Amino acid sequence: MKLALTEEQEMLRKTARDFLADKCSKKFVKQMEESETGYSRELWQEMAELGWIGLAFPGKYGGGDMSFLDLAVLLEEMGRACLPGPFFSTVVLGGMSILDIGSEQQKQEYLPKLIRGEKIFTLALTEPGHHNYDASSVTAKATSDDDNYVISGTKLFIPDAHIADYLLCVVRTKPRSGIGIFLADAKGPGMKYSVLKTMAGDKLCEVVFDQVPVPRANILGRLNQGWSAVQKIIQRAAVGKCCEMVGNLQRVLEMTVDYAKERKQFDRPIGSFQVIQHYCADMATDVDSARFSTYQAAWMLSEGLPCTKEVAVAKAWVGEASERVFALAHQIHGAIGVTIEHDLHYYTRRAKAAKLAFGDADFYREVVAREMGL
Amino acid sequence: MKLALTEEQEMLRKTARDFLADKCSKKFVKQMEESETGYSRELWQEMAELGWIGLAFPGKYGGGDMSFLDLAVLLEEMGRACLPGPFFSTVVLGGMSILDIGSEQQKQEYLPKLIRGEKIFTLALTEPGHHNYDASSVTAKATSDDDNYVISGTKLFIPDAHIADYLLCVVRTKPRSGIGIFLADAKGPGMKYSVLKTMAGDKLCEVVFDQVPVPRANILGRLNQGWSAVQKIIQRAAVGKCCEMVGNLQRVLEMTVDYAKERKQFDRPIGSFQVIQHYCADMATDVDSARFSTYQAAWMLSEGLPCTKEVAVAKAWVGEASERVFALAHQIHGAIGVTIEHDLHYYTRRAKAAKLAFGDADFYREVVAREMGL
Amino acid sequence: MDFSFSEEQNEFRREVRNFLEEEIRNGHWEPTCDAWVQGFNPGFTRRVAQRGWIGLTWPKDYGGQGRRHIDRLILTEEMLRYGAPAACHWFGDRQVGGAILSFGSEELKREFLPRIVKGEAYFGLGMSEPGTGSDLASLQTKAVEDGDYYVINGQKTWTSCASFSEYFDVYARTDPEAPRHRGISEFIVDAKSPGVSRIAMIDITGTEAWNDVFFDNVRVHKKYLVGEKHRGFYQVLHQLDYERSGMERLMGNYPLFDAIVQFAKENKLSKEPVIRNKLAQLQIEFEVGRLLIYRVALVMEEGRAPNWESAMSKAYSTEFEKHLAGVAMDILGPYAQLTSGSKFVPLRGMALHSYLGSKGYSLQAGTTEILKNILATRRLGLPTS
Amino acid sequence: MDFSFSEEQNEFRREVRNFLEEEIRNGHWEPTCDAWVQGFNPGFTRRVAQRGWIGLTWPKDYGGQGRRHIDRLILTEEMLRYGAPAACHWFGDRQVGGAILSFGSEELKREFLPRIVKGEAYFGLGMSEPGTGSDLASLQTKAVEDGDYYVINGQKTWTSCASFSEYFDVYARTDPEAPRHRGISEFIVDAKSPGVSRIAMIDITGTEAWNDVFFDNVRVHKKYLVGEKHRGFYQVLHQLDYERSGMERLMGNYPLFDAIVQFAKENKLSKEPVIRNKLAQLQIEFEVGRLLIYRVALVMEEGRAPNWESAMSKAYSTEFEKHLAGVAMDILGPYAQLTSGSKFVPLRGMALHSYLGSKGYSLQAGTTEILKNILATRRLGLPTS
Repeated sequence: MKLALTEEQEMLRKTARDFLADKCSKKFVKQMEESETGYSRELWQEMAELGWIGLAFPGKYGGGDMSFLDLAVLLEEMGRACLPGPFFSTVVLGGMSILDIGSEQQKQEYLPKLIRGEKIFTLALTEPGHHNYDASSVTAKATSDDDNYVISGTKLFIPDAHIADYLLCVVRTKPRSGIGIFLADAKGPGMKYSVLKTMAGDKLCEVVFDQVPVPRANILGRLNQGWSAVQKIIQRAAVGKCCEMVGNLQRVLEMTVDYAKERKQFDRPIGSFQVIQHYCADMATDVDSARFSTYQAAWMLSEGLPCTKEVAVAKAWVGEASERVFALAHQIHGAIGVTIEHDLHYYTRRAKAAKLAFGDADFYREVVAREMGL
Repeated sequence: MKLALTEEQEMLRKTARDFLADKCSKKFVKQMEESETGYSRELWQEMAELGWIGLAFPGKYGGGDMSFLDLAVLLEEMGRACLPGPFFSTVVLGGMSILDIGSEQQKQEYLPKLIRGEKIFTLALTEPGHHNYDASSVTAKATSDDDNYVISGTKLFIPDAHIADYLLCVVRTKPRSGIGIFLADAKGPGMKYSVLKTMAGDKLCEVVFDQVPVPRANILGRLNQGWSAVQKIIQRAAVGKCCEMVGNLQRVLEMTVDYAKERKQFDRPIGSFQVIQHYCADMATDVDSARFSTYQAAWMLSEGLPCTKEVAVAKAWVGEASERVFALAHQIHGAIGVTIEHDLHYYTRRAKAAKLAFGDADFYREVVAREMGL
Repeated sequence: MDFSFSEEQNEFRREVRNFLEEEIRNGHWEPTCDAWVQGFNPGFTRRVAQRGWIGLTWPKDYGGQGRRHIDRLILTEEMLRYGAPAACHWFGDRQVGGAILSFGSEELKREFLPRIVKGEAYFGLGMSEPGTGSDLASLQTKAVEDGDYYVINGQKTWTSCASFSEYFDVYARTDPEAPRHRGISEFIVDAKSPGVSRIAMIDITGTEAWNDVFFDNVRVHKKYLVGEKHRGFYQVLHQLDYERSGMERLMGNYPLFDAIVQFAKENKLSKEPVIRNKLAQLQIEFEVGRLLIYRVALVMEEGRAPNWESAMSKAYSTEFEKHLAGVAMDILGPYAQLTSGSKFVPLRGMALHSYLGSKGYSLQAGTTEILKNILATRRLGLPTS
Repeated sequence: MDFSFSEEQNEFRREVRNFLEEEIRNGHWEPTCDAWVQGFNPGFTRRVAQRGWIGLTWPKDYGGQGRRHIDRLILTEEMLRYGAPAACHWFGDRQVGGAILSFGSEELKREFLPRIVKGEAYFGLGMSEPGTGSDLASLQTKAVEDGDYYVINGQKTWTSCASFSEYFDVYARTDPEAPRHRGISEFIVDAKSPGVSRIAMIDITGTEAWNDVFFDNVRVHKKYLVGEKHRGFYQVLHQLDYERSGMERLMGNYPLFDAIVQFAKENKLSKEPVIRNKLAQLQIEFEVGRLLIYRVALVMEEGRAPNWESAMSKAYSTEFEKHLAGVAMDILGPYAQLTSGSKFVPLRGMALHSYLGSKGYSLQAGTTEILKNILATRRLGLPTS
């Protein structure tokens, strides 16, 4: 047992932090929130060249041969910087899933382009009326038409679909129990996108599939039996969101403690008031525990160990810890923290969006309950 | 709208506080906890002579012609003093129920004896396996045997049954939907009592009814349709417990604030530390809100207004407010507060027992949900 | 003890409800969270004034109705329940009018009270400054005597409703040598005075929520000094107690409460025990908070200024508002993140607006920390640290 | 980063479990909450010692095993999981032995460590006094030099396990003139020394939980001074960090957790969504707390004394324990109030015992308030007030 990063990971963290401090100012984040695409093509290419996109993929596809745990370190730094763009969609939702369930041929076809930053991927899973991440809420369907399949239905809250080249579509392939995952050409006929307006300024889309043809060769994994693969994808995504949140939280703790040291009221720094001290102590406890539970789950995923419970513990805990941390961060920052002049709101909005994504605390408490045999 | 007590109620409160300060020391409370009967016959007679037992009964039965709201004031003072004994059982559970649903003949027979302190009453409602206060958990049954009924079954957590003269037994009179209330002679044949050992040192009993005969004349209210009367009894009991808890809480707030003013650490009173101040502020908020919600429900009961929601709000809120108040009271008192040398534990134990009685917060949240039309 | 309303009070409540429901039916506005402070609607304010519902408790001499504080509470409770756009008159009605009534000269009362009552004088508050925060006595804006005038220089911030305010209630230092609490005075400043300028600030919800207000050699006639010179700090504490005391602290986002309960019912989510439990808990907290606020009104009814009572009700209520917004977000799930105007946005974006907006509720008009300090020292008599 | 245990560690855990399960099978004792501090069982302590499981991390020179802190954590985790009666050796093993090892003379080490390891020397703590509370430096017990001896006078309180302790680790003032923190020294006092007397105190659970210990002209040879004279306060801070660091802060009432989950399953209560939700939340909090405590062990593994890390894990864990006891009480409903030995009592009264007992967990070994002060100043560098 060892709870510290390796030297290599520390180096990755430092490089990432420096790079993002340079390239991803809050001014840039604001621009991206207000832009149509939500990302910068130049920065995307730079990240590809740094090897970030390919970090956790095998060398034979052009990747860095590093692990999901290494990727977790990078995701934390991206959370710390509030990095906008399709990294999460392309790598965590798209690429890692193809690596997991794609055929060798599919991997050879898609992963190198992905890793080079040439193609953007995303996952089309949730639908209107979505309440929880269960198979029964998938109603978009693929019907067989000789050699090809035809997909119809509406997907909602699909990140970066408007700029994606490929969508991993989760669809119903049999009325009751059959779920399949198809890799659809995002620019093909029959697709309609609308970008939703969101709290975090990220680009979540409605995607309407109107009789979209997809060749049989684009089935990812096992037809009709895709749900267990989807569950794995959700797990990985949930942990990825936790990593981002840990980055959010760590930065907000630092900002808040700094502010408490500097800001004076009644002729003394507010951080010398015992109540403010205890607020900060509570924040630190939540941040550390969020980090440990997140990295435990990331490590287990990375090692290929079964970790349904650990993922659930992490996502349930980190989401609620995040609410507590932000409540206190805002309370300590006072009025300046609820203006857009101050950076705090970037974190508040992103952490909340991450909490809502890929399962909330009640959803994962139910998972834990099942794991406990309740 | 007026949230203060009347002058008459203030006088009652003062008389009660003085009397109990004199007669109900913590030493006395301890003796009663350790005694077999759990009460003092002399004190009981004195309370009868002061008119407390009959306070809220009509003058024509020998009562004081005051209201349930006046009784609430008295119950709060009893909570403040941790008064042991069968007052609650006899008056709130027994007498008020007879007044509510008894026939004129029954009232004339039983209430004067009750009011004079000659007879002790209690309610036999809950049973082993009891989880919630719903009709379906009543399984003890009364079967008709010519002119009389015969009761069989086991009742659990029956307060003061071992010293009672009469039991109001809630029994099943029809397999599905029939519930009846019978007034049984507690000293009659076929009854077995065991006094349970409880946290609060109050006397809760197991009562086994083995073919206990009860004359038809002792049916209280409408046969087979007793459940709505039972619900009213539960409501009144729940509010009565809230009154006691408010008395507990008010006293504990005062004790704790006093302690915080006197106790020094690091050369200053601990009550000058901001964190302790905020704990005390939170306690005061919980105590005031507990009082208002309790008296609102008590007033509505007193006025005969429908108050299912208000009772539920009070019992759910007071129970949880009480947990918070005691957590902080103990934290502020430090180690001395978890010894039996200090008085705090009398309150801790009683308030917790009151919280558990007549429905907990989840039970009443469900009631509120139904009232909201959820 | 009596938890009921009189027949007249019930009748008044019905009257207010009928009025508000008709406003909505007529399409004048729709229920909105925070409308008491962000809903600027001069027409609505005029119609409220026509009914005599501004300055309800003030003496008839000055255009008021001389009615009870409970009546005013009923009025504001219903305004908030329906999310009515009452921001134009809220500050004048709630506190500045009251300050003038308590401390102002007869001349000031005659000049302003009737106009506030008619819905013709909109007020903003000039208390906070960039550095002051909870430490109001540290304010730096200065007012220097110059003949019959004071000349005011400085900056105020977090001024709600400032962009359309016609007057500001300004606190400025009149004696720089005196101990901090003893050299501050209160003025009414016409917003059109030369040297007054404003810059809007956007808050985290995207709303233009406040202004910075700048005073550059603004000349104010001495007759606009409110109360005693140098006594402004004591007057502002009094005013803050009123600012904290109202139902807006509990019901600022009430339209969301209504809407999320309705949403849960319609989507059958209210049948899920965990969600039922949460909504019921909110209802319980709401009903308890309401009693704490009625207590404050009854204190005023007795002729006392509210004090720790409003500290308690405000600290309690702002927590309730945060809790409500948080639960609503949880129930809406991914939909919660959609902003007002987005396709698919539920409840017109009220949950998200309230979730973000409620972060500020426990800061304005006394942070929760200051309020608990007040409770500890003023109510419980604990020693100051 | 690595969240796994090595094969040896897993093997060790299995060995401990097998031992404990056999103990239970043989009827030596049954799992009990708080057994680490209230379960006095010399036979068990002897059997644990025979396996070499006391002083596990200490150097072999003094009878220890020189093993890693993680091994010790595994050991204590399993002891707590099974609610084993380890109170006889707990204090010597956890902290007094460590203090002697860190600060004591070679002679002291030779005299005590091997005996602790053999389960033959039971220790109690003589830190708190009636007036000290969190302000340990205010202690009044005095030790005055007299030739080769110190003469100790004073009273200690809240001494766990005192009724059967054979030695006390006593802190006394050796320089009444020095600043409070600088005139305190640490001594090992034989409980059989003339002038030592004890009075048992009953706690709110009805347990004989602590003793008052009185020192009336107790003569202690100078060789029983631990570490440097007058440096006792710094030594006690060090020791407190160890006292706070262990798994007993999270798992003191673990047998209740096991039992209430089992109870909920057997009674189908675990199918009720609100109860499922609560139990799952407890599990989550438990798993998170466990990581915070493993972090402390890893700090020790690196050769550092735990510091704010144990302040964090202890403050967190005692809240967990209270939460667990509260949920268990809620689930048991009216049955929760039955005391151990009553007819119908569920789970052998563990819920009630823990509910009442857990009120003290956040007070002993540093109140939660002190721990948060430590976190704020030592970890976050906030200025002391």
